[in-house]
Order: sequence, then C-alpha cells, then structure tokens
Amino acid sequence: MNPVLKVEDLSIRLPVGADRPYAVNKLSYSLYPGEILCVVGESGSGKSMTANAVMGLLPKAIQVDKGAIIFDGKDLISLEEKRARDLRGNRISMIFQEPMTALNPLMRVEDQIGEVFLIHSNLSKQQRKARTLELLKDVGLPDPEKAMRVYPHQLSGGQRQRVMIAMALALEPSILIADEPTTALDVTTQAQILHLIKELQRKHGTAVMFITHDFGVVAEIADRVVVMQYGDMVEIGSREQVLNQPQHPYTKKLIAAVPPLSAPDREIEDRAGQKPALSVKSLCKTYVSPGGWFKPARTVHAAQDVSFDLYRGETLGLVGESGSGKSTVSRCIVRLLDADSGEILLGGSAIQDLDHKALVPFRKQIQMVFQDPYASLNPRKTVGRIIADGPIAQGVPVAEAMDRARELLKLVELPETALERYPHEFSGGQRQRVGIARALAHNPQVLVADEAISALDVSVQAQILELIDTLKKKLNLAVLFVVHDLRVAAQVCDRVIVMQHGKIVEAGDTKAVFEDPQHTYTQNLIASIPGADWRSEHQPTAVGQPA
Amino acid sequence: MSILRKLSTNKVALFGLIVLVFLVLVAIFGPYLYETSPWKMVNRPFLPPMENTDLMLGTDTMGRDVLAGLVYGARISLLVGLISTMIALLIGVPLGATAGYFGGWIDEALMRFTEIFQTVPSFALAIVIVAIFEPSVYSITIAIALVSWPPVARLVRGEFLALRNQEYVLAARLNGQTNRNIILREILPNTLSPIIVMASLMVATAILLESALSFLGLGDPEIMSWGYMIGAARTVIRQAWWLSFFPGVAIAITVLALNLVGEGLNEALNPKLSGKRES
Amino acid sequence: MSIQTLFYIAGRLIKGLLVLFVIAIFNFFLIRAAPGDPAKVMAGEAGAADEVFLQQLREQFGLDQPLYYQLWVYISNLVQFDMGQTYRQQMPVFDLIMDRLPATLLLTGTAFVLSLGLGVLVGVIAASNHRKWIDSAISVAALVFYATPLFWLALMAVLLFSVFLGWLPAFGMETVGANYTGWDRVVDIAEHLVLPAMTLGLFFTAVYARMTRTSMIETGRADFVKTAKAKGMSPARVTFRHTLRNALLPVVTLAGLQAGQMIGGAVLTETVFAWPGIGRLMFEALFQRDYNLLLGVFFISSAMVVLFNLVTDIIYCLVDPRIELTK
Amino acid sequence: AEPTDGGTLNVVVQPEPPSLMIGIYSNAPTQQVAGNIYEGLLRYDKNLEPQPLLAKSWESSEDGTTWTFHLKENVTWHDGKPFTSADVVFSVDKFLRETNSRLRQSLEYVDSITAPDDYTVVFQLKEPFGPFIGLFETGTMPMVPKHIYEGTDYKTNPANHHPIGTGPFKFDEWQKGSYIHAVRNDNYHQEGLPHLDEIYWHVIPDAASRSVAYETGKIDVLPGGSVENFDIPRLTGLENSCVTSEGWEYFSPHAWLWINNRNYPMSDKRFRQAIMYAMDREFAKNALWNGYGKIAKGPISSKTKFFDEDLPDYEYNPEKAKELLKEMGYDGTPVRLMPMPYGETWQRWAEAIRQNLSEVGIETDMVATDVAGWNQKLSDWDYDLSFSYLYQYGDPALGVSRSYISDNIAKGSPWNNVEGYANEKVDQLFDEAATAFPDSKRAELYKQVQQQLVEDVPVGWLLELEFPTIYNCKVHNLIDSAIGVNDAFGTAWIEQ
Ligand SMILES: Nc1ncnc2c1ncn2[C@@H]1O[C@H](COP(=O)(O)OP(=O)(O)OP(=O)(O)O)[C@@H](O)[C@H]1O
Ligand SMILES: Nc1ncnc2c1ncn2[C@@H]1O[C@H](COP(=O)(O)OP(=O)(O)OP(=O)(O)O)[C@@H](O)[C@H]1O
Ligand SMILES: [Mg+2]
Ligand SMILES: [Mg+2]
Ligand code: NI
Repeated sequence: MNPVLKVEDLSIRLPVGADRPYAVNKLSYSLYPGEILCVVGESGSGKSMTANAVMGLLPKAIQVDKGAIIFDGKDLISLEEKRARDLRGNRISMIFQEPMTALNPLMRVEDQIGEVFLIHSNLSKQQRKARTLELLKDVGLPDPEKAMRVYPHQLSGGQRQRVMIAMALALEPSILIADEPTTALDVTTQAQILHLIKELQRKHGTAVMFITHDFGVVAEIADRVVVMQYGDMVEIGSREQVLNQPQHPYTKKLIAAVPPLSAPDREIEDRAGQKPALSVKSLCKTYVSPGGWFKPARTVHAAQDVSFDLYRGETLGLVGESGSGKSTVSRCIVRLLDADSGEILLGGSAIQDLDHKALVPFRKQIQMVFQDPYASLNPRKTVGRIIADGPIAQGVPVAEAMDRARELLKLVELPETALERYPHEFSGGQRQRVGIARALAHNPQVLVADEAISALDVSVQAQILELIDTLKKKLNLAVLFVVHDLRVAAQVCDRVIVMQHGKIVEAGDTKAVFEDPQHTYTQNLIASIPGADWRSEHQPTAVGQPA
Repeated sequence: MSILRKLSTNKVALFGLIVLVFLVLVAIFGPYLYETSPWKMVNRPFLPPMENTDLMLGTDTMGRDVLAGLVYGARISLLVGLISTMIALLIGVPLGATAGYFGGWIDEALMRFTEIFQTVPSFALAIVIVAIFEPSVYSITIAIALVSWPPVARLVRGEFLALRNQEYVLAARLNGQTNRNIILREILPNTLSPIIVMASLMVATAILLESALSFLGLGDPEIMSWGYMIGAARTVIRQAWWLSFFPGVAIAITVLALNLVGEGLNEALNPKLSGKRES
Repeated sequence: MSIQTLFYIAGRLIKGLLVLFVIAIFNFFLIRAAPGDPAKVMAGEAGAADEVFLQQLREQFGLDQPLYYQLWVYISNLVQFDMGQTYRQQMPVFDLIMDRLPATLLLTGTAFVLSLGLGVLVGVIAASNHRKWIDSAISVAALVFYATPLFWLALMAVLLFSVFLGWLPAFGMETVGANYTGWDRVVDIAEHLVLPAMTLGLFFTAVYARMTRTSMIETGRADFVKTAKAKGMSPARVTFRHTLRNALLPVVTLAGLQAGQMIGGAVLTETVFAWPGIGRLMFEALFQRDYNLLLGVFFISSAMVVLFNLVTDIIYCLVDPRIELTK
Repeated sequence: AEPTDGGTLNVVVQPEPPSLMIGIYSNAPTQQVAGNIYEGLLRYDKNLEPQPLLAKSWESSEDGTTWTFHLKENVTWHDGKPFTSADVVFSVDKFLRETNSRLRQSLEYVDSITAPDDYTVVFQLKEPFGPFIGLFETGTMPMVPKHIYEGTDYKTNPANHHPIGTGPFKFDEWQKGSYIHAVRNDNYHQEGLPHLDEIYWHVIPDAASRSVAYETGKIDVLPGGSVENFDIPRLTGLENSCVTSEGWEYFSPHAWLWINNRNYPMSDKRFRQAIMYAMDREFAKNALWNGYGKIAKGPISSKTKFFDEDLPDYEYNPEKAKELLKEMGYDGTPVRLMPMPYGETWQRWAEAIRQNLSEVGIETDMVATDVAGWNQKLSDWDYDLSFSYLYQYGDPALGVSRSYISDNIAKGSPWNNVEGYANEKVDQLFDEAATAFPDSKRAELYKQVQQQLVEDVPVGWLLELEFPTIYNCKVHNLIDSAIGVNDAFGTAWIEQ
C-alpha cells in the first residue's frame, strides 16, 4: 500500500531564544490510507508542530529547515500557497484541541460548515445546506436541524467537537489530523468522540493522524504509534508493539507512569470508634444566577445533601464529571464558599457559620492544594514568602516561619535555595511541590487537593502523587482528593465518593467501587475510560509497577 | 530589573525612554542652567528663530525668550501630568480595588458612583471645574485628575475581579490573611503592570488636557507652560508660526515619548502581546 | 427583539435617568460654587450698572431665592422635562439646545463615522502587514496624530486649507446668506464640515487604528482563525470573515464610550471653527454664568452618553450572539 | 464717488448679544446690531456735535433748564404705526427710567417730560445739566414703541425677540450662534437711505477665525476690538483693506489700572505714583496695541471736551519709582494683579506690567478670573490692582466723575468708584462742574479736578484706547458718527 502522506527527514527550526534549536528534528514516517496513526509525547515534544507543518500553518517566525512532506506526489513544503490552500480543508483537514475556542463565536454552525463547501466546491446554497445537515446527522448531533442555526456558545464542548469533526470531514479528505481533540472533554464525552472518529474513519477510509498524550486513548484507537520526545521521534510501531513492548527508555518511562485501571488491594482499617477529622453533614449549595426582569433565575444545585466523614491517615477520592459539584464541595469545606445549609465539623467543631475572624484559628487545621501550578502561586512573591506568609499571618514570628519554610522545602524535596527564588523559575511539578509545602506550613490535619495533578504531565503526575502519599503517611493527614481521572483515583484513594449533578451517587472502598459499581452513572463512567482493557490488573505489566 | 531589560531590547521604547529622561532632566535642572526668566522681555517682540544666537528660538509677542519658556514649561507640563495622574491613581486604585475585591453591593455602589463621573463629558467637566475654581496649577491638576480616574477604577476593578478568585488569592484567604493584606500584598502587586501602562498613557493625556485648557484661556497665569505658550500664540499664529510651533512640537514629542514608553511597557509586561509565541 | 430585551432597555434607561438626576444635582452645586452670577456678567457687559439693575435681573432669573429653593424649582421642573429659561437669550433652554444639537451631532457624527471607518481600515491594513514597513508607518502616523494637540492641528489645517490653498471654508456651518436649498445646501454644509470633522476625527482615527491593529493581531492568534485557515481560506477571507468581526468587538465598546464623550470633546473644534454646536454653547454659558443653560447642556450631553452606551450595548448584543441583554 | 444702492454687508459681532432689545440691554454688541433697528432723537458727529435724527430740531432756554425737541413727522415704526411724541415720553419717562440704569442717573436732573403736541417734546430740568444734550444717542436713549410695550412686563415682552424700531434696517432673523440678519427698511424716514439691502452680523467666537473670515472675504467689517491687536497690521496690509480709528469719539475708552486705595501699600499716594513711574506704557502701546492709542495723562480723555493740556506727565522712570518706594518705606508686601478677561492683549499687558513692577521691586501675584469672577471681585473690592477700561460718553459728568466721587463708593458694581478714593474737594468740584453753565465755567472746574487727581493717582491711567475698525475698502461711509459701528449703517454703501 502506498502511504498517503510521507514525512521525510523533516526539521523545523525554532526562533532564536527558544528552549531548543529545533521544534522537530529529522522526522520521518508515513501515514497509510485507512489507518489511525497516534502521535504521543509529553507537552512540548513537537507533536502540534508536525501537524502544523503538514497543514502549512506554521507560525511565521518558525521555518521548515529541511525535509519534505509528500502528499499526492507533491511536496507540501515547497508547494505554492495557493495550491496548498486548495488542499487544506479539502484533502487534508484538521481538528483542534480546544472545542471551546476553535469555532468562530460570531457565526452560526451552518455558516461555518457551509464555508468549507463555499471555498472548495461550487454547490448552490440549497445544496450546501443539505450537505451540512447530512454531516451534522452523521456526527450524531441531536436535533441537527436546530443545531444548524445555533451559535457555538449554545453547544456543549462535546457537541462543538462534533461540529468540528463534521467540518473536517465535509469533503471526505484523505487525511484527518486531530490535535488532541478529546483532551478538554469529559471521559464519557471523550469516549463518544473517539468512537465517532473511529467509525467515520472506517466508513470513509480516511487516514487519521491523531495527536495525544494520553496512552489510554492510544490503546483505544491507534493502529500505529509514533512517540516523540524533544522534537525527536524516538519510537514507531504498531499499537501492540509500542504499548506492550516499548523499546525506548522514554516510552517505557511514559507508559510506566500511566496508572493501571484497577485499585490495588488496601488494608481496610476499621474506623469505627475513631473520630473523623472532618465530617460533612447534609451540605447544600445552590448557585442562583440572577435573572433579568421576568427572566427566571438560573439555579444550579451544585451540592445537594452531601455527607461524608474523613479520617486521619486516609485518602478519600471525590470523583465525577465536570460540573458535578466536586469543586463546590471542596470549597465549601475549606470555607472559601459559604454553604447554604449543612454542617461542617472540623475536629469536632462546627465551622460552617464562623465569620472571617473566628475562622482564623481553624484555618490552620484544614488546607488546600490547588489545581493550577501556575495560578496558585503569587508570581510577585518569593517561594519563601509564599510558604511562610500563612504562619506569619497567624502570628508566627518571621524568622521562625522562614525556618519552617526551609524544613518544608526539604520535606517536599526541593532545594533550600528555592527559598529566595520566584515561582516562574520553577517547572510545573516543582511549583506544585511549593503549593503542597504552603498547605503543610500550618501542620494541618486535613488536606484538600482539588485536581492537584490534572495540569501536569503524566510522569510528573506520578511523582506528585507519590509525594502526597508519602506525606499523608508521614504526617497522618486526612486527604480529600478531588480528581476526575479515574485511573488516578483508583491508585491513590482508600475510599471514593462519586458525584453527579451535585449529589453523591455512590460511595465506598475504592476497590469495591471500581470492580463492582452499583450506580449506572458509575458504571458508565468506568466504561468510558479509554484503553480500559489495556493495563488492567489482569494483564501482565511488562514495565514494572508504579507507585 | 527584567522590565528595564525587556524595554531596552525594544528600540522604539528605548528611544521614547531616552527622550523622556532628557525631558525630565530639563524639567528638573533646566531652570538652574538656563537662567533667563521666561517672563523677562529680553529683545524686540516677534524676533524669528535663528536670527540671534542668544535667542535660538526667537521671541514672543512681548519680546520674551521662547526657549526659556520651553525650558521652564517642561517642568510644569510634566508636573501637572505626573501629579494629576498620581491623584487619579490615588482615587481610582483604592476605589477599583475595593469594588473588585468585595463585589456585591459595595461594587454596585462604587461603580454607580464611577459611572456618574464617566457620564459627564470629561473635557467639559474639566473646563467647568477649572473655570469655577479659577485657573491655577492646583485647580487644573485636580480637574484633570477628577476626570481621569474613572478608567483607572474600572481597570483596577476588572483586574481585581479576575484575580480575586485566582488560586493564590484563595490560598492567602485559607491562610487566614486579612482582606487588607490580600488586597495590598497579594492582588495589588499583580495588577501593577496594567496600572503602570495606563498611568504612563494618562500622563500623556494629562499633558494634552492641560495644554487644551490653556489653549482655551484656562491656564495658570502665574506659570509658564507649553499649553499657555500655544494658547497665547494662537492669535499670532499667522505672524509668528514659531511661537506655537515649538511648544506644539514639545508637547507632541513628550506625549509621543510617553506613549512609546507606555507601549513598550505594555509589551514587556503583557505576555499576551510580547509576540514571542505567535501563530 | 424579545420582551426581555425591551425590559432590559427600559431598565437601563431608568438607571440612566437616575444617574442623570444625580449629575444634575451635582452640577447644580458645582456651578453655584463659581464666583459671580449671570446678573453680574450682564451688568459687566453693559458697561454700567447699579444695584437696582442687578436686583431686577436677579429677581427676573429667580436668583434672589434661597439656594435650596432654586434647586427644588430646578429639579421639579426637570422632572417635567423643563430645563428652564436661559438668562441671556430669554428662551427655553431646551429649545436653544435643540437648535444647536443637530450641528454638534452632525459634526461629531461625521467625525465619528469617518474616524471609525478610516481607523478600522487603517488598523486592518497595519495588522495584516504586521511587522512590515507599512505597519510601522501606520503605527508611527497614528502615534503622531494621537500625540498632537487637537487644537493645534485645527489651527494648522485652517492655515493650510483655507488660507493658503483656499479650498475649504474655515468656519461656520454653512455659507451665511447664500440661502441654498436642497442639494446645494447639502454640498455647502459638507464643504464646511470637512475641516472640523477632519480635525476632530483625526485623533479618534488614530485611536481606532491603534486599537483595531492590536485587536486584529490578538484575534489573529485565536484558535478559530487557525480553524478558518485550516479550511483553506484565502488570507483576505480569513481576515474579513473571521478575524475582523471578532476583533471589532472591543473597538465597538470603545467607540460607544467615545461617541458620547465626543460631544463634550467637540468644544475645542467648535470654538476654532465657529461651529454652532452645543460645545460652544456650553463654553459661552459657563462664562456668562447662564446656569440653566449650562446645566441643560450638561444634562443633554450626559444623556447622550447614557444613550450611546445603551446603543453600544445593543449593537454589541446584535453583533455578538454570546451576549444577552439581561442583568 | 456717488453712493450706489444695494448689496449685502457682512459684519462681525462679538460676543453674540444677549438680546436685541436695546432699551433693556445696553451692552456694546446689542447696540452694534440694534443701533440699526432702533434710533434715538439725535446723533453726534465726530466732534460730538449733535445732529438731527428723529428730532429735526431742538432748542434750549437761556438758563439751560428747558429743552424743546421737534420731531420728524414722517417717521413710522417697522410695523407701520406712526412715531409720535407719545412714544418719546413713554420711552424716556416710563421705559428707560425703569430699565436703563445709566440713563436713570442722568434723568435725576430732569423734572418733567411733556408732549404739547404729537411732534413736540419738552424736557424740563431741575437745574442746568451740562451734558444733557449728549444724552440722546441711540444706545443711551433709544426710542421704543409705546403701542407694543405700554402696560406689559418690558423684560418678558415677546416683542423683545422681534425688535420693532424706526431705524434704517428691519430685523429679519436671528440664527442663534450663527448670525443675525436685518433687511432694508423701505419706509425709512430719510430720503434715499439706506443704501444697503441687508446686513448680516456673524457670530464667530474665536478671534483667529474672525481674522480668517475677513481674510477670505467672508466678512467686510471687523469692528474695533474684534480681532487681536497682533493681527491688525497683517489684516490692514491686505489688498483692499481699509482701517480707521474713528467712531469711538463718543465712548473714548480709557484704560486704567484700578488701585485699591483702601489697602496697604496702595493706600500710600507715593506707592501709587511709583506704579505710574514704573510702567512702560510706551512699550505696551507699541507692542500690544500696535502703536494705536495715546498715553493717558489723566482722568479725562484728550478726545473729549474739558481735557487739560497742561497736566504733568508720568514718564517711564523706574529709578524715580524706586525712590518713591524707598521714601515711603515699602516693605515688599506683594500685591495681587488682576488682568482683564477680555482677550489676549489684556493678558499680555498684565504680564508686561507685572514685569515692570517686579523691576522696581514690587512683586505681584497674578489672579486669574473669567468675566463673571472679574466682575464679582471688582464689585466686592476684592483686588489690589486690576485692569479695566471705561467709556467717557462724551462728557466728564457722564463718564468720568462716576469713578472718583465718594458718593459712588458702593459695593455691587464694577463701574463706580471701585478704588475707594474719597476727596471732598474733588467731590465738590465734580458736582459743581456738572451743573455749571456755560461750558467755560465747567472747563475751569474740570481743570482743577484733573490737577488734583493726577497728583493723587487714585487709579493708574494707562492708555486712551483706539480700536481700529478694519473693513473692505469697497465699503464706503461706514463710519459717520461718533459712535462708529454702533450707529446705524444707514449711509454706508458698497461699491458694486
Ligand atoms: N509560536 C512559537 N514560537 C516559538 N516556539 C514555539 C512556538 N510554538 C511552539 N513552540 C515550541 O516548539 C516546541 C514544540 O511545540 P508543540 O506545540 O509542537 O508541542 P506539543 O507536543 O504539541 O505540546 P502540547 O502537548 O503542549 O501541545 C516547544 O518547545 C514549544 O516551546
Ligand atoms: N460561581 C458560580 N456561579 C454559578 N454557577 C456556578 C458557579 N460555580 C460553579 N457553578 C456551577 O455549579 C456546578 C458545579 O460546579 P463545580 O465547579 O463544583 O464542578 P466540578 O465538579 O468541580 O467540575 P470540574 O471538574 O469542571 O472542575 C456547575 O454546573 C457549575 O456551572
Ligand atoms: Mg500541542
Ligand atoms: Mg472543579
Ligand atoms: Ni457506532
């Protein structure tokens, strides 16, 4: 079989001052008709850059240094712009990562899809309309007729991504490039979209270049896999080869960092008689977005009758899809939000009604680790101050607080010199360590981690998870671990709570919940995890056990 | 600092900065080095520039040295610009910060108050204030400040609204820090770059405003300023172009320099615009 | 337009009226803080006056009443949309303002449309040639116009176009006494309009050009622009169909804010070009201490600002489907 | 050349008048326009000799207390009603007594006004009043239509918006902020007049724009004071541009520096004299007034009657000023200097005098005000030195004594004895001079007053101002009376 696309010895130069000279270095591979080629690698490895080069959409400042991209016997790189434009969207099309921003917010769905026909075909207005409708039906949008007339903001993320797919497939291209099309979506939505891509690809025999950093996704849909690191292609092979017998150490490391989708056996401590560190009873929180004149107010029940206990030395997972109320609950608990009703007992004291001042002593006992390692540290403060300011605010003398900060840095395995440096001088993982150190500065009993690892690369994720686990044991912490990645939850939590629409639908020991989910929602959730079969505990793990 | 370094790589901004530094030096030291009083009638009226080596820029309607006027005027133009901006910041920043941080009815009330000031046409308001409290540097400065603070308040409020739910602010709240501390230590430093950028442009606008007021005859009669010079010269613009030309150019250059620096700062401080990662 | 939108607009208008009301009271006291009163000014002009004359005038204007009573009279009249009489012209303030308002609206409207159109065009050209010489040239020109005092520019324009070249009339709104009608009159007014609209517009052209440029460049980096490019569109089409419309949103907001302010800002232009608008009316009223007139002009121009802001919001809502006119 | 009929005259009026009802509003711009619409009984030639206008002749009794005026018989108001002696009696005795404060003071001397028949009016005075015959000019004593105003509230009569007079031009339209338009009165009582078809008074608020308007031919006449002095040489240098300083004889504007005699250091005569010596009035005249005008020697203008040639001069002499200051022991107390908010020239003048004073050791703080503030401060005596200029109205009893007699010290007006000078001798001399008869006797008394005042320097006389009127040379006979452009353009004509 002849490849539809051949990348030959492709090097893309980065502008001076970038972190490395080449975004992509001497890359060669082929894409065959009807196959799904997954390109994986950590952030910054050059995945998107390759895709952009194929599309001819490289930023102006970035130049192809040498090499060729052969499509249809023509070199896309030296092809003149006008001819290349004829191919774009027509023979080669692309889907992007962010469905929220990839559609023009000011144009109706119909017009955005119709535009593709307008540019590349001479269909009449009626015909364009008919084709658009067909496409929307194909990608499974509910009520496609109505969907044609709406604006992107009236669609959910998954629906938008479907629109993007419809647009990309409008002219039955030979190649579809998908740059992390599901990263921003919920697991269940992701599963649907992956399924859709695969189905359409089969139907039309399209060759798909699928960029992702999620090995679960790779396991789910790839025929062949390309692994990239720092602009180099380190490995290429069939899915089975790469996933199960990785050759290159980098690939091995990446795969090792992916947690298996099964809860390890844990000793289940009997907590009876123990006093919970944190006890939440019937917590309710409703958001009312004020309506206008005569416009009904929009109410969201983000937490409804949420109750649970959390004991020292255990990790309680809070899982559920986006919008299910996880953050709301965790913020209510730390009193960043005021709950509407319910009780929050911290070490036995009710804190839900305390005011700002009265709360101050309790702040020490419960602390939080935040999601975004970039936004959670004040960029204008030294790491030392970031950690020490909390205790200082509580009345600890500055010198003492700084000494403690130094100790904490050691605890989270950061060099002491970090004290005088600013957050921007650290990597994401290191920042997250600083965030943890800050949370620990008060010697809290309860630690709430809201998506504390979601923004990190897999290998870094593993390190942070390990750190939290160690600290928990060392300091006998009670950890409330909010996470949407079930693989992670399975690995680190002693117990999990599953939330949907602000309600707890299921709660129990991790292993029990994962192996025998009771609620349909939980079942659904678990079934949606990509690559569920791969690396479940029944399969031999060739790469050793992660933490 | 890194901002200065970034600025210095931006040639245009650097040029603006050099001009500005020069102007500031003139404003501070000029009057000591150039001792001719700008009010002293030193030669015949309407002496064109370059005709007399002592009076390079010529003389005005009453035989006063134009160059002296420029040198002494630099001080007042810059001072009015700077001080009115400072006052505007002193009003706008706390107001915007309070509104943005606390939100709710405080925000509503403060923003209504701001809206009142924004609804009155600002130039007209400035004119009325100056006319009513009689033209003097003080009334001019205050009038300019009074009409220029609302955008500051809005900007700061916007920043605070965006930042108050930033995770590091939440962390500070969890730490039990007082609101005052959070506003002053956590959020404010992070709003500084847009404020600085805005302030640099406000100084420019204030200088323009001062000159416009002077042009309308609402300048301080005690003090030589560029605006006054143009205002006084406009009636003789046909006979003596240089009388309004030089101060006009001086204003334009100052405002230009401030703008260049402001834009340079904007580029240096605003990662969105720094253009490195562009696609 | 939905019923909600109508309610929204009504709500905004009521809010605007409240703001105007507060402004009216604020202005009332502000103006009374000025030394002198209209009677004194008139007496001064008369070149001779005695207390009897002044007293007569004050009585006539109602200025002999206590201040709170005057405020009460003013406000209760205002509520009935009566702005009182001018002291000098002895005619209803409202009529006088309505006499002058069209001139101001014509001037500012033209300047506004001109500057918006030209500014956006130039901004787009600059942005699509980002980092080329034409971009630099436009940016520099915009900066220079931005930095140059308006009145100075006006003087220079008169000097060049009216005096030396003799192409355009230098002042007024139409050729007085020519009694043109129909099309001739339009042409005549248009000729008079060129210089003032140009000077007033140049500054704003610079503002919009700069803003459009920045906005275009920023929007050019948006994901949906990449999507559009990936569809194989020509750059021009991408610019006009996708980038421009989105980039215009912030420009529209700014423009709306400035459209209102332009009326107050036209004082300088109206003075230099003897344009019979309300900016000048205000300026004269101020020096004549014609309280009612001054308050009236302030009220009307503030009302314009409120109105323009509302119109901007409505336009914004029409252009951007994400915005709903509620709250 | 022979006058030709027809044509449009374009004149600048600055500022825009508040109203055209000249009987109520007696300011200059009102008169400039309304002087063409309304008329008085007499007009005055450039030597201030009375000429017939609505009155064809007049005579006085031997003792100067009974004045009889014979009116023209063919005069009609613009609305067609005849003009009669009843109108005169109404205008002077009722209307103007109530509305015209300047005339009211002069009418104190008038005992009665009667109309024996339709075309005769008799003024009976209580005692001889020297300047009486100078009161009949349009601005001072305009005739208003009795049939329109009698029994109404004069100030709010709707006719004020559409003035009805007897003048050579009829009011047509007032586009507020733009122009005022008047058209030829076809029924004018002077045969063959007026020559012009119509007149436009243009409102152009900016001085520079006014000169451009003239330059570009849009304007034919720039009345004195309507462009900045610096522009005058250029404008007069234009082709076909004529200039005249005539037409101000009746007003004879006299510029001076109010000196607040009440406060130290101005209360010291030597300080006031020092100011006179310190000021370089010659420079100001040349640099600021283009050499127009004449340095004022004393309180009475050299253009009016009773000017004393032999007054001593206060020449520019800073040394002398310093000596005087030293002699009085001036301690350097700074004084406030208030310029006149009437244009650039006055501002510059204040700056120049400030510099002059500082050179002899008197430091000044400049006080910035607008017209209203300036009026307020002057009438409240809240000033040290202030610029001003006053009209002389052709006779010291009308335009001069008001600023010096102690009876006139009263807060509330910027036009009376604002400086607070009180000298019994001067009071008495002015009083006698007003009612003395005949003129030779008055001249003697005024001479004494002038000597005394020049010695005391109650105010600092600056300049007898001249406001040159610039006009297109195709306009002829533009100014033919002592009030110049404030009079009707009845005899003016345009060369076609
Ligand atoms: N506009 C740009 N200017 C300069 N360097 C860039 C630009 N865009 C990307 N780079 C650099 O090119 C390299 C490859 O980037 P690329 O976007 O291909 O990474 P990626 O593998 O897609 O990462 P991610 O998973 O985060 O999307 C990185 O080092 C990045 O810093
Ligand atoms: N400030 C707010 N005002 C109104 N509604 C809100 C607000 N914050 C959250 N919500 C709504 O409450 C619901 C729960 O939100 P929450 O942030 O708790 O979800 P989550 O489970 O943390 O989701 P994610 O996984 O996306 O973080 C969502 O429907 C959200 O739209
Ligand atoms: Mg990428
Ligand atoms: Mg969340
Ligand atoms: Ni299927």
